[in-house]
Amino acid sequence: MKKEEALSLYRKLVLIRQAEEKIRQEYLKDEMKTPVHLGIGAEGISVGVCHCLPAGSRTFGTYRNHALYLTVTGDVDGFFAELYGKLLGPGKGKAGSMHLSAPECGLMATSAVVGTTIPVAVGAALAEAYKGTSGTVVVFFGDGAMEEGVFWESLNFACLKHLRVLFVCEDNGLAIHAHAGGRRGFRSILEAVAAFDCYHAGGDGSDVPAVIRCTRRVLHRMSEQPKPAFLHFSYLRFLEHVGPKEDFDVGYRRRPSREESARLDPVLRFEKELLRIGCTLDDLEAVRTAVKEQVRHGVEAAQNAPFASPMELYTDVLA
Amino acid sequence: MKKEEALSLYRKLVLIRQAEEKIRQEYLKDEMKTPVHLGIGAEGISVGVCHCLPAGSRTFGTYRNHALYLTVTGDVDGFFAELYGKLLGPGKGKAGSMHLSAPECGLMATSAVVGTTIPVAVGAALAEAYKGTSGTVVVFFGDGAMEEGVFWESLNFACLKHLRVLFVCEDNGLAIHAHAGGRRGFRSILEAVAAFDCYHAGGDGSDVPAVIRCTRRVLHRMSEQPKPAFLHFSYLRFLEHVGPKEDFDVGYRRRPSREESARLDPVLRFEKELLRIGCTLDDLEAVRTAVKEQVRHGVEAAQNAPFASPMELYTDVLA
Amino acid sequence: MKSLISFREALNLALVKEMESDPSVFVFGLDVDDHKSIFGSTDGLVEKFGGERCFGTPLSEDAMTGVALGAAMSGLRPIHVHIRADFILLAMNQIGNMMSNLRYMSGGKLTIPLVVRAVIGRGWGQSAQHSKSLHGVFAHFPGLKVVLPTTPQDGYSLLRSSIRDNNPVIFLEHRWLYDIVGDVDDERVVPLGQAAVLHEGDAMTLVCSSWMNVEALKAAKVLARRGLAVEVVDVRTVSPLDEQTIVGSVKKTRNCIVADYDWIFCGFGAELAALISQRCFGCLERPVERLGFAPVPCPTTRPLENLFYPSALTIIRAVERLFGLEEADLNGEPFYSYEQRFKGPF
Amino acid sequence: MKSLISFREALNLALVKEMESDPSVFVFGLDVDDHKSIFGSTDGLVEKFGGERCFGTPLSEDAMTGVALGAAMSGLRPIHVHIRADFILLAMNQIGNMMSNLRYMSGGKLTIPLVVRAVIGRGWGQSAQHSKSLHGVFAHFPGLKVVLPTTPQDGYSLLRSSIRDNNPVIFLEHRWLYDIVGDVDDERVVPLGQAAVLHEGDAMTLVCSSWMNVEALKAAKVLARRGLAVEVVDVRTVSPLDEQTIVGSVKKTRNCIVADYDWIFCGFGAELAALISQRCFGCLERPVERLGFAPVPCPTTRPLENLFYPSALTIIRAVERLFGLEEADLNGEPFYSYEQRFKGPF
Ligand SMILES: Cc1ncc(C[n+]2csc(CCOP(=O)(O)OP(=O)(O)O)c2C)c(N)n1
Ligand SMILES: Cc1ncc(C[n+]2csc(CCOP(=O)(O)OP(=O)(O)O)c2C)c(N)n1
Ligand SMILES: [Mg+2]
Ligand SMILES: [Mg+2]
Repeated sequence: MKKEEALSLYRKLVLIRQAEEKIRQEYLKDEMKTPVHLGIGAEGISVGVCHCLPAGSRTFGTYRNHALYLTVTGDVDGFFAELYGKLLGPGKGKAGSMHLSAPECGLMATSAVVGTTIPVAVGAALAEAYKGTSGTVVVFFGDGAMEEGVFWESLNFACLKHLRVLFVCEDNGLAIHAHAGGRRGFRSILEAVAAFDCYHAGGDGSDVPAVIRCTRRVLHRMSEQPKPAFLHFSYLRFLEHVGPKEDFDVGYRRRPSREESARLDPVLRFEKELLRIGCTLDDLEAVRTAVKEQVRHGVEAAQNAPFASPMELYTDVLA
Repeated sequence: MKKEEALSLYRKLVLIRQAEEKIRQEYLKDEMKTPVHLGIGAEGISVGVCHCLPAGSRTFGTYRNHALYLTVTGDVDGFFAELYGKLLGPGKGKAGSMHLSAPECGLMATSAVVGTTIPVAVGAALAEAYKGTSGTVVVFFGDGAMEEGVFWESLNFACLKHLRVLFVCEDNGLAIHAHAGGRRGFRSILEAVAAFDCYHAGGDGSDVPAVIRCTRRVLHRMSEQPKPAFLHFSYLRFLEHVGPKEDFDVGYRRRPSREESARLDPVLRFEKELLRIGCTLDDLEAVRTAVKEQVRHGVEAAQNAPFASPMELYTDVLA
Repeated sequence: MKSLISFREALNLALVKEMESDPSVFVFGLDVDDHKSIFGSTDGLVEKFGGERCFGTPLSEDAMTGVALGAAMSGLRPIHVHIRADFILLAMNQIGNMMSNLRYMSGGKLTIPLVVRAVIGRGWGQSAQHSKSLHGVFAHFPGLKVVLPTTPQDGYSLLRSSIRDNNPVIFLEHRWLYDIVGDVDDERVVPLGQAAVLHEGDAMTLVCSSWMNVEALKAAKVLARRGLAVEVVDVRTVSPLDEQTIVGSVKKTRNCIVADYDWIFCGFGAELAALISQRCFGCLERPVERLGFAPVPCPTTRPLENLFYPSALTIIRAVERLFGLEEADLNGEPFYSYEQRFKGPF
Repeated sequence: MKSLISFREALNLALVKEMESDPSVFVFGLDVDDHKSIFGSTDGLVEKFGGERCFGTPLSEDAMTGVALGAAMSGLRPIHVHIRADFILLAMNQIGNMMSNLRYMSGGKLTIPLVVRAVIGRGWGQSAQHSKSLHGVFAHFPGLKVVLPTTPQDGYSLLRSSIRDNNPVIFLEHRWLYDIVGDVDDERVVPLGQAAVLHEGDAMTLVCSSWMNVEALKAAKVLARRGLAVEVVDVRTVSPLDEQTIVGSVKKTRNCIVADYDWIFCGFGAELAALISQRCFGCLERPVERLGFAPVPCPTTRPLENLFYPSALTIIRAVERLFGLEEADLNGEPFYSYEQRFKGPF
């Protein structure tokens, strides 16, 4: 990976991380009146996968969508405006954290009901095939979503129709506080989908270069013979399911060791990679400083921005 | 197989076949005002599977349930009474052909919405585990039901909980007129479920002894280590999806050859087996004659039976 | 061009016209492409427009509804077909949590032009699982439109309007209407949101949905012979609802029976009765009466099924009761009969 | 025994009592067994009764609802819990096509004693996908019972009655009620199907569901200061509905506002208004007024959310409007405020 490319990836990772760390700081002031599902630990997956996508690709996600939104849009101001419920947010404050979208950037929808954007993404991929365009559609979802029937229905249909859709499973082994072992009646995720007519791959979602290699490989195969692909990336959810805090001490899981934390932190890990390919500590510091200012500005602007007027309650229902 | 056992199986097969052939004769008189999904060609699966079940087992099925109902209950009079919409039917005429049940015989429910009894059967199996009883629960469903998300949710949960439930897929390769190839995004049914933590087996559903062997094998394994089992049996649907007629000439599939028909007719095929193990043509004829009288009686009794009184409209809604 | 065609042909014609004029329109769903073609309504579409624009699907109502939504968000105009409205219960999550909300949550950026067609109504012993209408349930969710055509002309015109509408539209077709024949002017546009007065009268307004209009028209004829002129108002669109036409009629007649093709409790009939009671308060000579399904699951056997569904006779008896009239002897009156026209197996 | 406990504790106590007295009662659903224990309502059940009688599940609402049904048909009394009623839309097929019908289709042979518990109501920016009530939708299907408790006593007593009921019961709990504290007599039985008069008055009846009762009681206090005595009737059970208590109150007060915690159109509010308009025809001084959610998806941002939900203030203004009174100056009036009591993140 070239330095420039790597630094631009780093910038995205840092932006997401700092934005979410800022939320952690600000959240307890009770001004962001929206549930926040933070993705600290998961940033590498959105950043890595989206890095590989051809222009014009479209994405779908879940309520745990901050990383995806910031990766795809880079729109810090809009992001915070929505979290603060302000008119200038992408959903005018109607959406909140769980429903961020930016159709103009290809981020079509995210949803707070688990699994629900999966078939919608497949429909978007069907539209590409229908129109004879060859845009790629990507849908990100948690491991828990695979337990919903709609996942299997969607996978089946996409495979049947050879659609150009990437199913990206962000596997933290948890659904809220429930471990995978208490939810899965199958041996492993990749084995469970193995009989479906799509490409399969997976790896460590904390390792950005690995995510990129893996995604590139399946995208290449998809371009040779269109078929869906199923990507499985594991990661550690560093924080509680929803909210700004850690929760290693409440009893359902143990705190990772220092080494584990370092290995599973996609930002720290990518910093090592950056240094390995010749970036300097100053390079990294420069990125962090620039992002910090961006985030500070976003929060401040959002805090000072106006709410939607009462009449906005009634708009945007029907076209 | 002993002669006696074989003849009792034969009696069931013949009962189902003759009952359905009788429906075919009578149906166009428009007195049975209920949609009939005939199972001619499928009899071997219900008869074979149910033959292996320990006493106290419970079953669930679909709208294509005549074979199952007659196998489990032997109740010809109730069967026809329900088809004619009469009070003495198991559902007082409220159920009709698509919803036959006989909880007192363990046939808990059948349903006209595809896939819907699958989770209910799993719930019944959960109840066995909960109560510490070890009854087996069997759910019969068509191949189309596997496309419904609820199948996967149910399979996953049953495997997770190691429930004693038998999933029996009656695969005629058709969902109404849609062929499997236009509906399945996976390689084969048994491969698609292979990663789930259950026993898997399958075979030719037209071959009763084979169905029995296969079922016995998985039941044996289930008794050694409780887990669900998935059984896959293929068969030929000789008639149209719903209604009394053949439909090989309407264009979506070809008529089977004489040899295919003979091979895929579970009754004819089992007759050969009977002769092989020493039954005489007279033995078979005797069964057929007795059954014929039973069916004639059932139809006549049903035709002459009373309908439910108007007040019955309002009963049985709430307990 | 005007022609005398059946409701099923009218639906088919609407599909053909829209598919001809707009390549983004396509039809999909279980069995839309087989030789039975959803009781004939999708007949010939595969031949005319190819398998990409008319195709069957796996049995996956939930995902297929999401697929329709995703395609609609991508600039297409999908028409997703269910041979029975009951099966839409499998897709309520996509409908009530996604389809109805995504535009709002995107701050108006997403547009969702799609139609969910489904068949409702009696058939051949349809039973509790093949007999729901659900229009009140759908209409309860802001963000959806709900249409119930009655005449072949409305079947045609409202389906075209629904396809052209830029919102999710649930379009419910009564099975018995399929065989009804009527004049259809293929240039006639009927916008969503307008009720129609099918029969004029000044004694009583019957506000009806779907098949209940057919029964009401028959009742109107019978009652006319006794000098009672009842007005039949076909709501046509449940949401948005044409309050003005409905309220206008009731203000004129000062009497109202709501005859909805659904269960009464918490249904569309309740909405109509509540609305009319409020808006016509002081004008009403007597309370608004509601007719609908019996408050039980639909039984299969014909004698009970006949009691389950309201009919022209139910309406006539209700009118007589409300006006304190003696029950007319209607033996020998030729009511719409199922028996002669409709056969099994479905 | 009487004690002063919160609604969440009351629910928990009801579960404990029923699980103690009947080994066939069990609780399952997503997150019932974790440390957050459905906002505390399932707290301690695993410890007390073991993981077989209180367990989490995969994310599979449709199948888990079928599992509850199958277990109920097998002689158990499952309680299936959803942390949000919105997710039940995934299970509407099992609810509306199976659970509500199986007894009928079996000719009365099957009995289906189960409870579906779900949380409704405002939280911390719950949005369009975490804010539905759906009680009118459920109540529309014959064969289901629907319960919406308001007070801790009713949370306790009605949950016990629901568990003991031999039918499928949908039991909906408002999120804000969880923190409300009240006297609970653990021997008090409240059967399903009885409304309660929470506050007596003769000027106007407010018929309310769930949280709207809290708002109505506040409104009643404020209005009392102006000499207006409004009666607050808590429906408690949507289906079966206690028509007698409701109608009796309105006949007395001759004025009625229906304040339902749901959308108005085709909802339970419509049923109440239709019913009252019919049964109290001639007694009403003015039309029945309906209050409920704004006819839009629920927005996330607080200022719009405050407009989306009806409140004590909405009720007061409606009463003033109906009686032609001037708007009281309510600045400084301490209304129930969210801001001080409820925090994120959920
Ligand atoms: C259909 C549905 N059921 C339940 C919930 C409640 N819920 C919210 S997040 C969640 C866990 C989902 O886990 P997973 O898909 O792995 O995503 P993660 O939160 O781990 O990113 C649950 C159960 C929901 N939002 N939607
Ligand atoms: C959920 C649902 N969707 C659609 C239908 C309409 N339908 C009835 S039978 C059937 C085909 C089912 O095929 P399969 O499960 O293979 O059973 P088979 O009829 O072949 O026995 C369909 C689509 C239905 N009854 N239920
Ligand atoms: Mg997870
Ligand atoms: Mg089949």
